[in-house]
Amino acid sequence: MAESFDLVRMVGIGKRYGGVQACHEVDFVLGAGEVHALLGENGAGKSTLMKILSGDVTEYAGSIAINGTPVRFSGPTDAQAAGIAMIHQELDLVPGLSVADNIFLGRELRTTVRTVDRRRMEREARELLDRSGVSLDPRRPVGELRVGEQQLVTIAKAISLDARVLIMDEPTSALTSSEVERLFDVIRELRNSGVGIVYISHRMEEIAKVADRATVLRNGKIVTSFDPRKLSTAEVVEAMVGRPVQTMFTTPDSDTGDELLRVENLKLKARRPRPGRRDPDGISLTVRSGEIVGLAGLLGAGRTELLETLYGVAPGGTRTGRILLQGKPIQPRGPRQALAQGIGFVPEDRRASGLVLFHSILANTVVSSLPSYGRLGVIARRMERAASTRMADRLRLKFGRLQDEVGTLSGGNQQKVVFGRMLLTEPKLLLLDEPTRGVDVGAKAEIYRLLGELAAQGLGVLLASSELPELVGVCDRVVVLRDGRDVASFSTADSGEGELLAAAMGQGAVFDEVGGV
Amino acid sequence: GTTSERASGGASPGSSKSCKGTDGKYTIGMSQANVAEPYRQRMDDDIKAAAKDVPQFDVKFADAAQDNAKQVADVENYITQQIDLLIISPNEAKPLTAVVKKAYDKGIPVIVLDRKVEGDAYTGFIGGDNVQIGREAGKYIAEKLLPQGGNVVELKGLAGATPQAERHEGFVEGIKGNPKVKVIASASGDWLREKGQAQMDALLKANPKIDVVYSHNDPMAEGAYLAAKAVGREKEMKFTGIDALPIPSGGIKAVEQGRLSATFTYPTNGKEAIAAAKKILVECGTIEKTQTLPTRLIDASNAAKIYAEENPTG
Amino acid sequence: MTDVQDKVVTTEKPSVVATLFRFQSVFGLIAVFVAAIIFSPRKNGEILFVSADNLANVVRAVSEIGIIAVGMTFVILIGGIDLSVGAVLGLAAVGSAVLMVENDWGFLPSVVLVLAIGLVFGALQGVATAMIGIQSFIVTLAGLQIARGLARIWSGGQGVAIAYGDGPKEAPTSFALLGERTFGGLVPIPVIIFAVVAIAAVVFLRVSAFSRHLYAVGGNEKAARLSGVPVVRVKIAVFAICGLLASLAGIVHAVQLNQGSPNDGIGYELDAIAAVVIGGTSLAGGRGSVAGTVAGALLLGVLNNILALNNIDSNIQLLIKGLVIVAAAALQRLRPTS
Amino acid sequence: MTDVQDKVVTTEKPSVVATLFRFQSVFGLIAVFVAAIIFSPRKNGEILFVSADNLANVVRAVSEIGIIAVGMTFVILIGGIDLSVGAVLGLAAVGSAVLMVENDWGFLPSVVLVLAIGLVFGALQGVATAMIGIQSFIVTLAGLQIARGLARIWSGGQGVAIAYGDGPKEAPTSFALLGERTFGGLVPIPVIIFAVVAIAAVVFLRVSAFSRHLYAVGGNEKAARLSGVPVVRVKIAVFAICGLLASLAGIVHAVQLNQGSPNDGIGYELDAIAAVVIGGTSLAGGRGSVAGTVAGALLLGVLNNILALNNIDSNIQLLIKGLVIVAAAALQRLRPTS
Ligand SMILES: Nc1ncnc2c1ncn2[C@@H]1O[C@H](COP(=O)(O)OP(=O)(O)OP(=O)(O)O)[C@@H](O)[C@H]1O
Ligand SMILES: Nc1ncnc2c1ncn2[C@@H]1O[C@H](COP(=O)(O)OP(=O)(O)OP(=O)(O)O)[C@@H](O)[C@H]1O
Ligand SMILES: [Mg+2]
Ligand SMILES: [Mg+2]
Repeated sequence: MAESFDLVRMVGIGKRYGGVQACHEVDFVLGAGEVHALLGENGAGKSTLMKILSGDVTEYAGSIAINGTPVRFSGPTDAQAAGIAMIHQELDLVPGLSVADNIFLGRELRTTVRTVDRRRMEREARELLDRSGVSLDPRRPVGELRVGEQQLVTIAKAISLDARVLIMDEPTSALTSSEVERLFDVIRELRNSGVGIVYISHRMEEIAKVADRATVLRNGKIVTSFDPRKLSTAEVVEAMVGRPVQTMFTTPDSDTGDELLRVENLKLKARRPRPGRRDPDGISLTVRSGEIVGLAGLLGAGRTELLETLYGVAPGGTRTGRILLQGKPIQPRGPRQALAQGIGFVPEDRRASGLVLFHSILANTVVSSLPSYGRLGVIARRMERAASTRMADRLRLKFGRLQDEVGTLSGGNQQKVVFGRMLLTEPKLLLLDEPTRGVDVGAKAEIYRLLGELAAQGLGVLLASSELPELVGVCDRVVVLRDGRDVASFSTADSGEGELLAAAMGQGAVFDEVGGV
Repeated sequence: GTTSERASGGASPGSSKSCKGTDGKYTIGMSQANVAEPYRQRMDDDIKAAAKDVPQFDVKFADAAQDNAKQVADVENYITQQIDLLIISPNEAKPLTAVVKKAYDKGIPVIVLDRKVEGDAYTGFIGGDNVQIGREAGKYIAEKLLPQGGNVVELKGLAGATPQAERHEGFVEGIKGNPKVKVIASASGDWLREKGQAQMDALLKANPKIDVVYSHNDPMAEGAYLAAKAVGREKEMKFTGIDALPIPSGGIKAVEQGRLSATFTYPTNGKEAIAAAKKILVECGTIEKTQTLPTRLIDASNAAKIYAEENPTG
Repeated sequence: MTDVQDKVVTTEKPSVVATLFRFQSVFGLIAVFVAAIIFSPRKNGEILFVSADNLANVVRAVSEIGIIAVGMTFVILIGGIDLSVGAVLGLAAVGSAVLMVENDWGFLPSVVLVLAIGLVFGALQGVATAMIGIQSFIVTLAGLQIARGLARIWSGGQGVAIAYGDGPKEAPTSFALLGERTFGGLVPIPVIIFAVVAIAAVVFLRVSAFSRHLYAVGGNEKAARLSGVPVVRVKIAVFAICGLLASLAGIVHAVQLNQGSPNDGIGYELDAIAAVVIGGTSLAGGRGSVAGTVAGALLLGVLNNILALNNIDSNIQLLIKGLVIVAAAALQRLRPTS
Repeated sequence: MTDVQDKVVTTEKPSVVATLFRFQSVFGLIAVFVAAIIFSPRKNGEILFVSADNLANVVRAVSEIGIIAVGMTFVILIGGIDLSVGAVLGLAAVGSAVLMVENDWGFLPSVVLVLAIGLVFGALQGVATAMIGIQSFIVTLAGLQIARGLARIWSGGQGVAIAYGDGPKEAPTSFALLGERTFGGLVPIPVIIFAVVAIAAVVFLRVSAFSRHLYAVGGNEKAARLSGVPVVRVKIAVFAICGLLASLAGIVHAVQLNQGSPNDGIGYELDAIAAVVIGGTSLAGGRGSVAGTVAGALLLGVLNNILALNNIDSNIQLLIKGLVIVAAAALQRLRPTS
């Protein structure tokens, strides 16, 4: 490892948002050739601190020095000029522009006559993407890409900046393990060439793998700094949360009941196929009441599309095969019908598809269950508040007042609001798509605990996740999808992450067309 | 306009009440329907110019922008301001009748210009006669331009506007005398120059032989001329308009410069309105209930002379 | 329209400032009102602007725009826009006149049919927006032309005068009542209709489940749909309500002007939108209030009135009104937000 | 408003269907064109609609709206809207006439000043939108009134006639050339101006870095800012371009009609927006093309022409135009996207 000197030195950084102290007296040092993990619960101030460093947030207290020179950026462009690049947590890409245009946005490559050199941009974009391990056509519009693919584009974009300091704010939240491995290779390469990297993630297992040093933030203050390779995950988690977290994953006993959902050879042929979409192409599986069934697969395996099809929000087309709910065949037509039948759905992207960020916590929690709080279309405010308060207590939601805008909550707490909304509809079957993306370990543990509780009460859960430890830890059974087909089914009691991954990648997997138990 | 069944509303505002003689100071409110029409803008300008010569008068202007409701509000605001006399050029008759009566009943003398309101709750009306103008235009075309007969196209004003209907009606009467004059097509140019041009583009295309274009106003006639000129056919036909505004972009100049064969004055009555106001307020006299001003034919022979007469300063 | 938006407000303690800003459209109104008093012409010591019948005139003059603007608020709250309201007003004015005068229909059937036409017209625009997915700007731009064309055809192109009486070709005198004044000849009935509509809308938005759906659709349509909100139905209903209210305004218009003309209401859509936006409703949808819209409409009414009372030249009026609209909108931007 | 666009091509396997849909605004145009041929009146066996001079007329008639619509496309691409273009056209028409006729300025200084006025007016609206953050709908609604007021004041309320010659109170004959026809008297100069503007815009959007920034601002403003795109500058520039083009259209208007009137261009903004949207540009910003806009403008022009050639009643014309606009917009929705 290269000799460390203070590539970045942040001293006494403070930032307030109204009544929230996002950062307080934070000192942070990053050396060249160092991978520095930044840890902390949702809302701890990690992103804020890094937005200050990358010139996104320009009003703050304290001082920053790069290589010993004090700097004060007036915008992201300044920071980029000083060699600082950031991969933002929320994927900030322009949907209408191509991958190549997005990568070079703001610093387009020019020809000798100052026009945009499209061909060179495309070539260089392809090289960058290859380097981060995806083969994407650089001419495709970003709006058509999957969340995970978009994340890879943002990574390629950040790498292309040839920065001395690279900030990665949850770069892997939508990636599966094979893409994560490729990313780590890139990170190691960059580290060896002397780049300083800040790595933010809620996936504890990744920290020990890539980070040289880790700093933990809690409530905007630094609590500790350590060498992650010397601490166990449990100790790291305790440092973050401030108390020991006993069981990360619930180990539900397979005390399952009757068959709740049965999917038989489900196929969807979209009327207007969209490139990159992987509609179900022969999926069979079952979920019993009280059972949590996982959906595993690589990026683009078709997990999201399966859940969307079951909830009735997939694009129009011809559906073949059978879907039975409690033994009766159903034709999913849309959210209203699904909710009426007792099927709830928590979408993958809570900001885009889950919440009205500028509406209150209250309004967001009750929107799916409004008719139950009054009659004749008039809402009884007391009932509504009571229901919302009940749900907030049950989920241990961290919030100020129910009238606060949901957008001011931390990511994990926002996720709980979407979750709680579905619970208020009292579903029999919950379809969860990456429900813990970007959620901190403490909140994850609570969500798992809650899933366990609900399952014990007879709820069935179909849980799509890219995090193998989560699938293995939380589910009773995991169905592996590949290319829109179910290719394997494991009981978590006797299989591990390795086998899941192998099946997902199609290496020596057991071919089990029937799926079911 | 029609006359309503209602009995005339009480005593007419005595000139005795509003008249304070030569020593008085008078605020006159002029409620204009829409200054976006050149004719009505000229009416305002004429009133302004005429009022300059009456030192006792202070004239205020309001523009209703073609909205009846706005014009009602304008008149109400004048009532609130307790003006001494109201001049109104109504956007439409019926909607303004009630508020004009309200002003009149409050003792404010009312001079109605161009378009009548219903009933007789006003002091005097001064206007032109659109049917008469249409008739004159028809006769001119039938007798002077096309004594041997020929094909006429008619460019109408905005569908639904009263002058449009009347200028059409009069025209039909006017050409009756010469059965060889045929109206082969008509189109609506909404009073606008560019609309007249666009409609004429199509009419020229669809009709290989056109002898005269009868346009309900000068701007549309000018537009039609431009359209014909664009395809090199402006010499094949004659153009007539109506309004004859004595302004540089008006019809008199167009006749003088040879683009239009003739146009017919539609008097703005601005001068006459101020004269009437002076009679009522300053001279404590009475005015005729209805004063209809005749139209005048403007052709190459008299255009320059009349333009100069109407614009004494420039 | 993605012009900057106020995304997230921190609300730990709702400061006095924040509370003030919640009502800032009312403050704009008060500011203009005070300015109106100061700049009002006086006659014999009386401030003309605040005289009872002038104030009654001000409110009467805004009642039609106000009624339309309430419906427009709904449409804008779901992130749409309705450019057809002025034309629908014209259609309804023509309809009232033709049915009662030319067809000798009674008061009730005429009014019901006219309201139903507005409702259906609005609903059809809602269908085109919600089900076919055409942007409402375009749907209602086309709707504007269609409604205007229908009004012209129905009326024969001419304004249809309304005379009252029991004879043939006369409208029932009960209809004339809508144009009268009450409470000692001071409060025009149109003002009362506007007030009733506004209060009903405020209460409706406060207590109904439907209103939650409406705000949700405007806030994040995708999220609303996934949450089980009947998005299509909400949209259709909102456009239908807006059409209904435009129709109601058309009836009020006809009775106030004693005629129904196919050219009634030209350009009213822009006034209504201005009232809504000055009232603090975001064109991006999802936030705003009817109370703000009412304040916005009154602000515009007071402004028009004071400019007219001072006989400001109509061209200068255009400049002043443009600047005040920008200033009022800029005031909205002063909210304490990120 | 999530229509996906022809800006970027999907290249996994560009299916025939996808390729067809890329050009669907052109297909709408072709459909209307074919319909026009079918319904065209004939004289002596000649199909009047397709005669050379009729087609030249069609294009000449849309050239002003077309020039404006190109600028409008830019504004809509960044997620804004510009309602002031019609009024700016009027202001520019008045300006050209007053400067050259009343002030006896030369051709070049007049044109330069008029274009500069449009540019500055647009830029100021851009400043209000980008720097104060007022929604562009409101800024330009106010701008409309202000420009109209200025035009009225500048012209004294009346149209200013343009006579050509070398004497005083006459415009230079060089100016008249702009209204002429060339290529054997067939192609009007305004058409050539429109074509040059459109081609320049298409090329500009294709090759310039600025165009990437423009799409980015409209597609995801925050992403654009974080990538170092000068968002404020882009917005101001776009409104300035739109004002400049509206001004240019005003000059063309004045020369075609031999006068500059303060009432020129009323309602043109809606025609221009219709052309843009029919051309497939999303009002939500970030997606669309100038080529589509040109097709949209021509579609509207052909439609107007064929209705006029057939002497369709003007009220029925309103209905037909409304329905065709909806149909053309609905066609946009058929694309294979969500
Ligand atoms: N724009 C903003 N306006 C108001 N409050 C904000 C804003 N951005 C962040 N905050 C608040 O600042 C605090 C720190 O937020 P930050 O995004 O830095 O947390 P984080 O550590 O990145 O959390 P996560 O792990 O969920 O990403 C939170 O309480 C958050 O609500
Ligand atoms: N071409 C496309 N255009 C628009 N949206 C698309 C397209 N392809 C995929 N999507 C959307 O992307 C989402 C699926 O991508 P997602 O990011 O969920 O993939 P993933 O979770 O990595 O893989 P999986 O398919 O296994 O869930 C869905 O919401 C789908 O509607
Ligand atoms: Mg964060
Ligand atoms: Mg997924």
